[in-house]
Amino acid sequence: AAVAGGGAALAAPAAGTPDPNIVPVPDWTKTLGAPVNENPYGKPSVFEKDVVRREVTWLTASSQSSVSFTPLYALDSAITPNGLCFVRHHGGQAEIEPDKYRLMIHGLVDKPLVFTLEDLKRMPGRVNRAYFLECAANSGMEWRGAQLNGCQFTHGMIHNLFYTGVPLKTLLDMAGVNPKGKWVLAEGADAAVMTRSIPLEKAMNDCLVAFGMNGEALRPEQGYPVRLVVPGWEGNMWVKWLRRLKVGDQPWQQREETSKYTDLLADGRSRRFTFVMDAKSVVTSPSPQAPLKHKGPNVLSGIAWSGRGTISRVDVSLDGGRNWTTARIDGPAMPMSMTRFYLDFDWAGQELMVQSRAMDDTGYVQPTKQELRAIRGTNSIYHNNGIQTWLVRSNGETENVEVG
Amino acid sequence: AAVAGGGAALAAPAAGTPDPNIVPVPDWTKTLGAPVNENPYGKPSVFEKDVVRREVTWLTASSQSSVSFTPLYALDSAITPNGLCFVRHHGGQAEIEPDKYRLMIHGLVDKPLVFTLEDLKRMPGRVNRAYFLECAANSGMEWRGAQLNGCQFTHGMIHNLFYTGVPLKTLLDMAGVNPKGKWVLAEGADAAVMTRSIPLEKAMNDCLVAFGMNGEALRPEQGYPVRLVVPGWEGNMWVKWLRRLKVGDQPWQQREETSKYTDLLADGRSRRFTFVMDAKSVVTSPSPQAPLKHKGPNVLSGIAWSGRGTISRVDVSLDGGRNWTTARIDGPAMPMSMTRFYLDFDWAGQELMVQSRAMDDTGYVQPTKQELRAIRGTNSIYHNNGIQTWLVRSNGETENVEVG
Amino acid sequence: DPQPGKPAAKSEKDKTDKARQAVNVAAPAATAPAAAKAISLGRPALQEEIAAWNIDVRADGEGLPPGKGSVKEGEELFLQNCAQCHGEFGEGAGRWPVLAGGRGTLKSERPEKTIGSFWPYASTVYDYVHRAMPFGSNLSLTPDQTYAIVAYLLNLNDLVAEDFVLSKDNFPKVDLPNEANFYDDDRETSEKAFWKKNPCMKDCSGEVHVTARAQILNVTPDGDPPKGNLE
Amino acid sequence: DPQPGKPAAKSEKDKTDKARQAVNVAAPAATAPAAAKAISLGRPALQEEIAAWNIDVRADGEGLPPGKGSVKEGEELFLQNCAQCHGEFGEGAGRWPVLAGGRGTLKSERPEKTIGSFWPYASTVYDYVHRAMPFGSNLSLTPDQTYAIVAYLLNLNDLVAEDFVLSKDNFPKVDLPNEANFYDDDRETSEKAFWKKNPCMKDCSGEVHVTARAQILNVTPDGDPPKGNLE
Ligand code: HEC
Ligand code: HEC
Ligand SMILES: [Ca+2]
Ligand SMILES: [Ca+2]
Ligand SMILES: [Ca+2]
Ligand SMILES: [Ca+2]
Ligand SMILES: [Ca+2]
Ligand SMILES: [Ca+2]
Ligand SMILES: [Co+2]
Ligand SMILES: [Co+2]
Repeated sequence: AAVAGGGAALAAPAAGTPDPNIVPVPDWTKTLGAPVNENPYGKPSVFEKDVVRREVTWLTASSQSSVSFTPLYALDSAITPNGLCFVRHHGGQAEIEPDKYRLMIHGLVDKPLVFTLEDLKRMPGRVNRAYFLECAANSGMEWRGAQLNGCQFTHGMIHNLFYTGVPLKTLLDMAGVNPKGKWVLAEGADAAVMTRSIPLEKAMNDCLVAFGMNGEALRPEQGYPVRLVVPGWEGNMWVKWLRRLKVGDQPWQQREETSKYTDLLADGRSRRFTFVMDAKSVVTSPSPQAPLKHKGPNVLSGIAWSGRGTISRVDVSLDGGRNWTTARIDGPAMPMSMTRFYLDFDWAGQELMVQSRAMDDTGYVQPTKQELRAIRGTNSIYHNNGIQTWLVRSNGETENVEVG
Repeated sequence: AAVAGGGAALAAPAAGTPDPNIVPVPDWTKTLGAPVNENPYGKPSVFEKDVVRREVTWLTASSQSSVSFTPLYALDSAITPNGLCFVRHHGGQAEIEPDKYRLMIHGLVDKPLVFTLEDLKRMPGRVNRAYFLECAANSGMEWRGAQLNGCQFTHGMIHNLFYTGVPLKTLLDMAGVNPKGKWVLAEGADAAVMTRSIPLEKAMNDCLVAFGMNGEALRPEQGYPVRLVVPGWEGNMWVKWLRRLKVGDQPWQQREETSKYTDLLADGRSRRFTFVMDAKSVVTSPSPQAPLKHKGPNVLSGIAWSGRGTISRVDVSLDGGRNWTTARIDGPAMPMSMTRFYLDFDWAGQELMVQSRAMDDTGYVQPTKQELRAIRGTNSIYHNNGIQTWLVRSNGETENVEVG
Repeated sequence: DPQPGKPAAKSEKDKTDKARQAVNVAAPAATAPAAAKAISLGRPALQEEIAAWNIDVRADGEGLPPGKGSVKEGEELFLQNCAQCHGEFGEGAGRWPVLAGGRGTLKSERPEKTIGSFWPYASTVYDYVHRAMPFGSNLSLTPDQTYAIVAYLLNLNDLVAEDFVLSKDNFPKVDLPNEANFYDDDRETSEKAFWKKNPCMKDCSGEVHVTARAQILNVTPDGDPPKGNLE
Repeated sequence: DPQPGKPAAKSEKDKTDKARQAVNVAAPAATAPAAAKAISLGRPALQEEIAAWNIDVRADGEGLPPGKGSVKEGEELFLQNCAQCHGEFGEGAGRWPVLAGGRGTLKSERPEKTIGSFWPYASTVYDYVHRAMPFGSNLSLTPDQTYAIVAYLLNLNDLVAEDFVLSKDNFPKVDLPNEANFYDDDRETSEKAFWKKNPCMKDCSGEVHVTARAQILNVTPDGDPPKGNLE
């Protein structure tokens, strides 16, 4: 990568030679452009066509049980645009006609019920809430060492949206939960018939049955017409195409809470029901897909989140964790919602080892990868929230590394 | 429209006849769906294909100087999804290569400057802020009486986004504003070479030079790569494809602040520089494009906003303004940002005259159309923030009416 | 305080500051860097570059280039470049804008707002015609051509004689008749009634009747989705 | 207070409530209606409808349908329906999942997590195979077929003999070897060290060196945009 010297992105044109993008006046200022309704539903600029979700095809045997990652390196703000939310399916994308959608509640309840989509949309108490959804396997490929060269792949199984929906509590109260009820099984209508056991307490607390994201209907790949929202907890529990909720007195020990989403430790034992996503952060720019291009002023941009509450502080290190500076947190910091942070810095062209460290309002501090491995070993797959290091070379190229 | 009686959207199936959408299990639960990366950039469900921007072709002679409206009736939350933000062009959509983009600052400044897009993205102090953008002509067709049958057309020249950008003050400070400087001319690079004069005080206060919306790059129709953000003020001032900022000691009296965007009153005189958008609200559902379909529980949903500050309260009337109930305000109420409100109500099938009335934290109360007309007459075109009435008939059909 | 634009309490100074009357007074952006002048980004603009883009013309004539043009020349140019949309006499073809006439209609039911009847400054005609017209070929007129077309438009509006020649020099003398009828936003005083302490909540009016219905007009586009990129 | 999920102060009761150990304790949603039971939406679910969707099987055997199947029958069914992906002996073809073997590897560098080596409950095999397999034809196996396939998978994992017949009745007796090695989330105690008062800010370590580099592996997809709907 060629790095421009000095502060100016564009050197002043040679004396007396005006910039050809200013003189003469560009064509787009002299020619009528496209009409107002060329795209009744809009799409990004053609110049942004590489800002897309990407699959790592060697990860899985089938693209219908796979993942496509959010291009975090190209995004800003704390909101993820609907077109770029990462996608994880286990049996492909169910395509459900909204009029044929049904949600069933049964098990340890007084009155088993069936709801239509219209029923949900007519339910008193509709809310809108911003929450992050992170797959528990996010950064899972990095347990044994730096592996994928780009935050789209190392951290791109997260998105942050405003959800429109109804508190799950409302529906459970309508069915009347039996005092013996302690867990809820949530089940999807896709070909994986995805299931997860959720503690009743969480279900009654802040879970939502959601039909909207960022103002419009849920996208098909996010569970159209209805998904479960389980704030702060691992993404696999946010069952898409939600068809069934069953109340029981114990967890179901489903495949996604036994074979998967249990955390194998170095001693051969495994943690189960590790629901909450710990505080975590990553610098999205600079990063391998967003290298530094200029000496002088630069904006370091990143995201932080915690399933335990609100991000209270983020520190950034440019020297691999020896020294830290507290970053500027931008915008409203909402609980269990992604938070954007910035550090404005001047770059003289020296090598950088960029890290970020998130803290939440419970006092939790994002650990280093070494600290994590010391407790968990390297076989956990899930819940890798260790501090990420990007090595910025003097030519601006940026690489996923580990330091010690 | 057929209205389902009683509370249930779906009558319980005849005794012993299970719902055909439950028994047998639907195909989408037994057949693998589309792979995870079918759409590297996602799009809405095929079942939502009528949720699009719409043009009113008789409004203007050319679709390159026209408007396409946000389908508010189908949206929820306070955020507008990027694909559905209303579009207003005066010379079509400029298509600017980001590498060729230039921003010039000159006039009464110490150092006239030219910035590239990279310069702006490297600028210290990047922020993300949610603001509504309302065209001053929103509801302009309704001055003389109810005219268009749907909130997409009566109120659809508004959207609300998180903008990523740099405070305009940062750039002006770099250029060094001369003490005589009192106004800033903002100019676009489109074929309308759109211009507006902005008081320096506003420019130095909260305006942003924005390159992102809802997390991704600005959409082409919103000014890619750079637009001006002028919080709380009329949308025409939020110059798209921003190419030039000039500091001067008086306003420029450009066509968009003389021939247009001045408010003709009944006495033949006209107000000018009516920048701020007064508090306003509208019920988005029920509304003509979102009629009532069921008796029993229903959710009334609407939006409120004020260019003067934060929405503090919204009242709803179901009887044409005789009696009011305070609605439930949802989510974070941010200044100069759209706010969602709800009223859960039971409908017995009687005729309703639905209204909403917004209040902001300056104490401003949204006026009735009669109150507005008493002061301004009916020739103002702009700034029609009068209380909207929807007539819901006993068959659920909903119509744009006026009452007295 | 991370919330933008919170309205601050109003001081006396604010109230007397005319330019601020319509301004949503807010705390200065806390995020702007302290020593902003030290940021080494951007580069000096060259005079030639400024000249290429610096096209705005102000009401006091600032920005007008040297040049001149007569009503006669303007007529010819207008017929060639403008009349197909705006009509031979500025009366507007179809739904394209009307540019002349309309004097005395501003208080009527259907005001006709033209350069002659409504616009406050002739400078705006020069600025806008050069900037944005002809629609489809904007920025194509020379200064002399623009002076001539503006002269013709003034003549069409009965504001100058047929032998008038407009130039940078006599431009300041051209006044438009409606200029005095514009005044700065005064909503905070003229509409003070809209700041109400306790809006009525119960039995606020007598019986309410429908007085106007949009359906009768039947001008709303139908519900079919427009053709587009989703198909 | 419109903010969701604010963590509340921890009470003694909370601390002793096992199920809540990993729960982000939050104030009850203020928005839930007071008299929720009165909402007249939805309708009673019919028993037949519940039966059609109520397919989950629990570790204690709840949910198992009547039926049975032998290892022998299972072998045949597995070879027909499963082996093309999972291998004749559950060893996995290509990158498809491995289902058998791996005993004693859990503490190794490359653990092989199979039904025999890792899964805590046999009920999960029944539930999942019926629910989600064969991939592409899920929900197509009868109870007897499913019992048979589960029996075969247990046999492949050396957990039952070749003449074993699995049924609703003997299912509770089937224990998997790794069951005891699972325990509930204990991060709040075992990782208490991550709650730090004052993380180090200055001179926190000696010299720092790069110890691992992703580039060497070269397994990252290239930067080209995937083919898709934007072209
Ligand atoms: C192809 C049609 C077309 C042609 C040719 C055309 N115009 Fe226009 N004119 C328009 C449109 C459309 C607008 C309104 C543009 C907008 O505001 O979006 C307009 C607006 C104007 C206005 C402002 C009207 C107002 O009330 O604010 C003036 C003045 C004007 N044109 C003058 C001219 C002149 C002079 C020419 C020729 C040199 C010209 N036009 C050629 C279509 C045309
Ligand atoms: C076309 C390929 C294919 C066929 C045929 C197939 N499977 Fe699978 N199997 C998969 C895939 C892919 C997964 C992982 C699915 C996921 O989690 O997204 C899987 C997962 C499993 C698992 C869980 C593995 C684990 O470690 O969690 C079991 C058990 C299983 N299959 C058994 C079977 C049985 C029994 C059959 C036949 C009745 C079968 N499979 C047929 C592809 C296949
Ligand atoms: Ca790009
Ligand atoms: Ca629809
Ligand atoms: Ca042109
Ligand atoms: Ca004058
Ligand atoms: Ca199938
Ligand atoms: Ca057992
Ligand atoms: Co977990
Ligand atoms: Co105005």
